[in-house]
Amino acid sequence: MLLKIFDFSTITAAFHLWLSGKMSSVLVMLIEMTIAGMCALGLFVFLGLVLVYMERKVSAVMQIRIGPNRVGPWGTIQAVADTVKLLLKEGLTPDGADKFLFNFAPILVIIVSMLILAPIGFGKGLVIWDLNIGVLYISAVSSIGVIGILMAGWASNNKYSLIGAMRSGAQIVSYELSVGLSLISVVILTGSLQMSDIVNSQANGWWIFKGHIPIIISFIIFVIASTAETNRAPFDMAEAESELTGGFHTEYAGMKFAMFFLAEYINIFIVCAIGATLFLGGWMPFHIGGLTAFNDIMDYIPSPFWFFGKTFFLIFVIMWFRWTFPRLRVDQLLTLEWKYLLPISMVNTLLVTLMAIMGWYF
Amino acid sequence: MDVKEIKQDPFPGLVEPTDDGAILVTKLDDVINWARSNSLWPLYFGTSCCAIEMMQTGASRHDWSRFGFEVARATPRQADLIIIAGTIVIKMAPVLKRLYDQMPDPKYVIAMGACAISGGPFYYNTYSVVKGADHIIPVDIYIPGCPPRPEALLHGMISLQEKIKHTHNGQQKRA
Amino acid sequence: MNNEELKSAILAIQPAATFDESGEFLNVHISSELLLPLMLELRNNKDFYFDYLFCETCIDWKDHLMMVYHLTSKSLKHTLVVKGKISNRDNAEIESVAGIWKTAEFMEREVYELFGVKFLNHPDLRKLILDDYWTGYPLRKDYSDPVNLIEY
Amino acid sequence: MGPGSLILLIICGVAFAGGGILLSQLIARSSTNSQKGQPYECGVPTEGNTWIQFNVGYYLFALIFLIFDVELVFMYPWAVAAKATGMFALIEIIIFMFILFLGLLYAWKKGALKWM
Amino acid sequence: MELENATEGQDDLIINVGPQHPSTHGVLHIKLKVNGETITDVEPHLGYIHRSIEKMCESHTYRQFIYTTSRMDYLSAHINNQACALAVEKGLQVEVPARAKAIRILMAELTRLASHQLWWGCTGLDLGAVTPFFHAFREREMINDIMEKTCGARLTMNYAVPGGVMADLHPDFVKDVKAFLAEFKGKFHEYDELLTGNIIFEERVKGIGYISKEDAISFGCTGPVARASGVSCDIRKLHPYDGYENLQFEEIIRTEGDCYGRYLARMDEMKQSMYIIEQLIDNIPEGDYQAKTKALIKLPKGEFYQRVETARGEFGVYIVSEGATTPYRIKFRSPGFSNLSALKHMVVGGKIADLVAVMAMLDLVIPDIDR
Repeated sequence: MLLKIFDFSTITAAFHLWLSGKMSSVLVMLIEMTIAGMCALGLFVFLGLVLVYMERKVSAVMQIRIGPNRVGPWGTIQAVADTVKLLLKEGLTPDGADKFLFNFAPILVIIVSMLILAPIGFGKGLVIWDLNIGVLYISAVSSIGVIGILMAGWASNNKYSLIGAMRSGAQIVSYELSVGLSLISVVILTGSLQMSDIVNSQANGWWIFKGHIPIIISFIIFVIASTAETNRAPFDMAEAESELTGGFHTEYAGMKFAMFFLAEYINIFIVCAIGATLFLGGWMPFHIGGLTAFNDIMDYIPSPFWFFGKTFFLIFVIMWFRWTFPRLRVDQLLTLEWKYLLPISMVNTLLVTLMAIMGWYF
Repeated sequence: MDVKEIKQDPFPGLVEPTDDGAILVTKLDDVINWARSNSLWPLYFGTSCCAIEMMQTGASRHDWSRFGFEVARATPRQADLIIIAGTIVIKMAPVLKRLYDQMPDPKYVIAMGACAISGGPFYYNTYSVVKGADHIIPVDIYIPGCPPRPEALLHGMISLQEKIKHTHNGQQKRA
Repeated sequence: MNNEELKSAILAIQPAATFDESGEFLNVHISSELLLPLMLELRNNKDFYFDYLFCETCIDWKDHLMMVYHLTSKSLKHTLVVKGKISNRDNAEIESVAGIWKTAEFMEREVYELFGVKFLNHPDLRKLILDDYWTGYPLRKDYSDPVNLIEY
Repeated sequence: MGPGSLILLIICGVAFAGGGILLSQLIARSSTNSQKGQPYECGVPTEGNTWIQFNVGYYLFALIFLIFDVELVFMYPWAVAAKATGMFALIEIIIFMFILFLGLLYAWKKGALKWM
Repeated sequence: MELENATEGQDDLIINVGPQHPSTHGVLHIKLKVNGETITDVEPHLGYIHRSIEKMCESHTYRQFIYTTSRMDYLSAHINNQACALAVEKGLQVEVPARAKAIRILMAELTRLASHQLWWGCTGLDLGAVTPFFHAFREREMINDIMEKTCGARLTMNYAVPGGVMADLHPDFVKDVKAFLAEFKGKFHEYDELLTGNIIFEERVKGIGYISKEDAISFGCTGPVARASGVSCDIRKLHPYDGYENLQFEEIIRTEGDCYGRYLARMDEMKQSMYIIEQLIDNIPEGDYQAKTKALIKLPKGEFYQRVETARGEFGVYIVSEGATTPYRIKFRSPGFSNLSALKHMVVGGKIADLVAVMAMLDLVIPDIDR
C-alpha cells in the first residue's frame, strides 16, 4: 500500500549500481561518502540559517514586532550576514583558560550533533545509516553533548560559565531519564529499536493516534524533557542570560560561539526529528481511515516534506515555549524531573507495556 | 527651495580612492563590510535614562530587529558594539574601558546622549562625572539628545552601518 | 503626641535639648555625644515609638557639621527632626544609629564618605559610593575642585 | 551505509567546526591588550579562584542519574522483547521498576533530591 | 557521610554581578558569595552612576535644579519634578492654581503607569520571559506620546515648575488620555495572562525575598515593597499633596511580604492610577496653569521638606535655605536607596535566581539610588 510513496532507496541503489559498474568498490565508497558528507554539511548550514531566521521571525510575531526585514528579501539572509560577521570576528581564548579543552569543546558539541544525524530518516529510504539499535544509539550519543558543555564551562575559567555548566550538567543528565523512558514506551509498542521499523509500524496511523492516552503522556513528557535537554527556555539554566550573562559560553567569541549557537539549533532539530519519527510517524503521510482518495493525495506529497513539516511543527512548539514562559529556578527544574516527570514516566511505561501486551491499541 | 541642488555626500572624510586593480580586494571588502554592518550585536550597556530609550528602540514600535540589531548580548565577547547609553562617572570609567578591551575585534562604539558625548547636563559643578565617553574609549558615532529619541538612535546605528560600509579592511588602523 | 507634648517628654529625658519650631516639623537640637541615648529612648519608648527613620543626612555649616534625622512613627503618626551637632569638623565622630534603624546603615555609609563623619559602632563603615582611593569629602563646603568649577 | 558513516560524520564534524574556527583564526583581525585575556565578570576584576571545590549538590544528581541510567539501559532489550514475551515481561518489569523506584524513594528520603 | 553536612568545608565562590549585567537594570554592582547556587552573602556596591547631583544643586538656582531630578529617577521624572516644585512652593508659600494641580496629578499618575509598565516588562525579562517586555512597551509608547505632546519630552519631562506647570495642556490631551485608558484597559488582561497566572512565574516569586512588617519599617522600605508587607506608607494618603485628598483611590496593602505580594501590589496600583486619571480627566478645572512667581526665586531662610509618592516609594526633597537664590544644601531621600538596603536581608539563603527575582520586584532605578 505504500508503493505510492516515492522511495529514495531506489535512487541510491541505482546510483550505487551505476557507479559500481564504472569503478572499483573503494572508489565508489569514497565518492558515496563524499556526497553523504556534503549533504550532512549542507544540512547543517541550511538548518543553522533557517532555524535562526525562523526563531527571529517567530519571536517577532509573538512580540508584535516585525523582525529582520532589511537584509535580503524579508530579512532572509540576515543569518548569512551574522555568520560571515562571526567568521570575521576575533575568536579569542582567555589567558587563564584551559586552552585545549576551551577550543575542543565547540568541536565536540558539533561532532555530537553530527553523529545523531546518522539514524534519522529524512524520507523513505533517505537515511545515512539505519542501524538496528537506532533509539539506543541516539540516547547514547546525545549524552556526550553534555560533556562538551561541561568542558566549555570548566575550561573558560569564568565563574558564570562554571555555574552554567554545572547547572547544565545536572539538568541534562536528569532529563535524559525521562526522554529515555518516553522513547522506550514507543519501543515497547513496536518491538524494535530500528528507526525505519518504527516508522513503518506507523503506516496505518501514527503512534500518537494509535497509542491512546499513555502515548500522549509519553509525547508530552518527551517534549518537555527534550526542551530541557536542549537547554531551551524555560529550561535555559545553562545560559540564563539575566542571571549568568552568557552561561557556559560567556567567554566564547566569534566562530567558537557560533558553533555553540549552531549546535543549539541543530539539537533542537534533532530532538524534534526524533519526536516526529517516534510519535508523529516520521515521513509517513497523514491518513484518515476509509478516505482512500484523501489518502492517495497525501501519498503524493514527497516523504521529506512530511518529515520536515512535522519536525518544524515541533520546533515551532519549542520556540513557542521559549517566547512564552519565564525561566524555572534550578532546584524547581530538578524537582520537576525527579519528583514529577520521572515517577510519571515510570508508571506510564508500565501502562504502555500492559497496553502492548493486551493489544489495546489500533 | 530646490532640494536637488544640495549634493549628498554620505561620508566625505572617509571615502578614499581605491588602489588600481584592487577589484578583488574591494569586492571582498564589500562582502566583509556588508556582513559586519548588517549584524551589529550591541552589548547590554545602559547606565541611566538613555538606557530606557534604548529599550524603547528595541521594543515593538521602533523594533531595531528589522536591521538585525536585536541580538543584544550580555557578554562583551559576543558583542560588536557598545551603545554607551547614559552618564559615565569616574568609578564607571575603568569598567567601561575593561569591557571595551574585552570585546573582540572589530568593535564599534556609539555614544548615545549628551552625557556620553560630553557629560551633558552634568558638565559643570560635578566632581564625579567623566566629560564624555571619548575620554575613555574611541567613539564612532555620537547621538545628541537628552535622551535621544529612539529614531535618533536608529539613525545613529544606520550611520554606523554607513561608516562600516566605507571601511577599507586592508589598511585599517585603530587607536 | 503633638509638638508640645513631645517637647516636654524629650526635655524630661534630655534636659540639654533645645527646640526649633519654625519649620514644618518640630526640631530637636542636641550635641553629638548625647545623641544615642535620646535616640534609643525615642525608638523604644512606647510613647514615642519613632520606628521609621525616613531621612538621615548631614549639613555642613562651615564651622560645624550637623547630622539631621527625620523620624516618624508609623503607629502614632507624629514626626520629629533630631539634629546632632558635631563641633569637631576635622575629626567628626558620632554614634551610629544603625543598631536602632537598619536603614541607617547605608545612609551613614553615604554620609561617611561624602561628609567624612565617622560613625562609632557602625557595623560596616566602608566607602559605598565613591572609589576606594578617593580623597576629600565632596559634599563639604570646603571641598574645591577647580577643574569642575566647584569652588570653596 | 554502514558503520563507516559514523567515521564520516565525525570527520564532517571536525572539518566543519574545526575548519570554521581555524578559518576564522586565520582571517579575523585580532589585537591584544592587557585586559582581553582576563575573565569577564561584568567589567570588574575577578576575585578569588574559579576552580575551587564545588558544591556537591550538582554531583549528587549526576550520581543518582548514573544508577538510573544503567538500569535504563537494561530496559532497552526488554522493551524490544516485551510484546512478544507477554504477561511475564510485565510482571518482570514491575519488579524491576519497583526496585528502581525504591532507589528513588531512598534518595528522596535522604534529601539527595533537595537542592543544597 | 550524612548529606546535610556535605556542603561543609567548601569554599564560597565570589561572583560580581554588575555593574554591567542584564538584571541589575543599570549599574548596580553586587558582590555575591555563593556556595553552589545558594547565596551566603550579598554586598551591594553603589556609585557607578553617582553624578554628584546634590553638590550640583548647591550651585543651581531654584528653577534650574529641578531638571537634575528628572535624571535621577527617570521613570518617575515628573513626580520628582513635582516634589521639588512643591518644596520650593512650600518655601515661597505660593498657592498653586487648581488647574495646575490637576495637571500635575494627571501627569504623575501617567508617569506611575509608565513606570509600572516598564517594571512589569523588565520583570518578565529578568525571570526569563522576553515577550512581556514587548507587550508592556506597546502601551508605554502611548503614554510617551502623550507626554511628548504635553511638554516636548518623552522621558525627562521637567514639566512641573515652582508655581504650577511649565505650559498648558495640549488640546488633544483629554482625547489621547481617554484613548490610552480604553486601550490599556482592554489589554490589561494580557498582562495577567502572560505572567500573573503562569505557574512557573508563581513558583519563582511566591515566598521569595520575604520581609516582615517590622523589618520593612526598620529598613525604611517604602512604596509597593513596604505595602506588600502590610506597611501603610502611601504619601498620597498619609500626607496628601496637590489635591490627592479630594480623590477617591485605595492604598494597596497586602500581607504576603514576598515578591508575589510586591508584584500584585504594583498590578493593583496600576488599576488605582487609572481610576485616579478617570476621575480627573473630565474635571480638569479651568484657569491658570501657573501661579505668578519671580523669575529668580529666593527662598526664605529655613528648611523645607517635601515628601511625594513616586512609583518606587517615598521620595523626599530636603532643602536647606540660607535666603539665597541657590539652596544651601539639598538632600534627596530616594526610595530605592532604602529599599536596596534591605536586599541582603531578603536574598541571603536564597538561590542566584532568587536574587534576580528580588531585584526585579524591588524595581531599582540605580541613578535614583546613586544620585
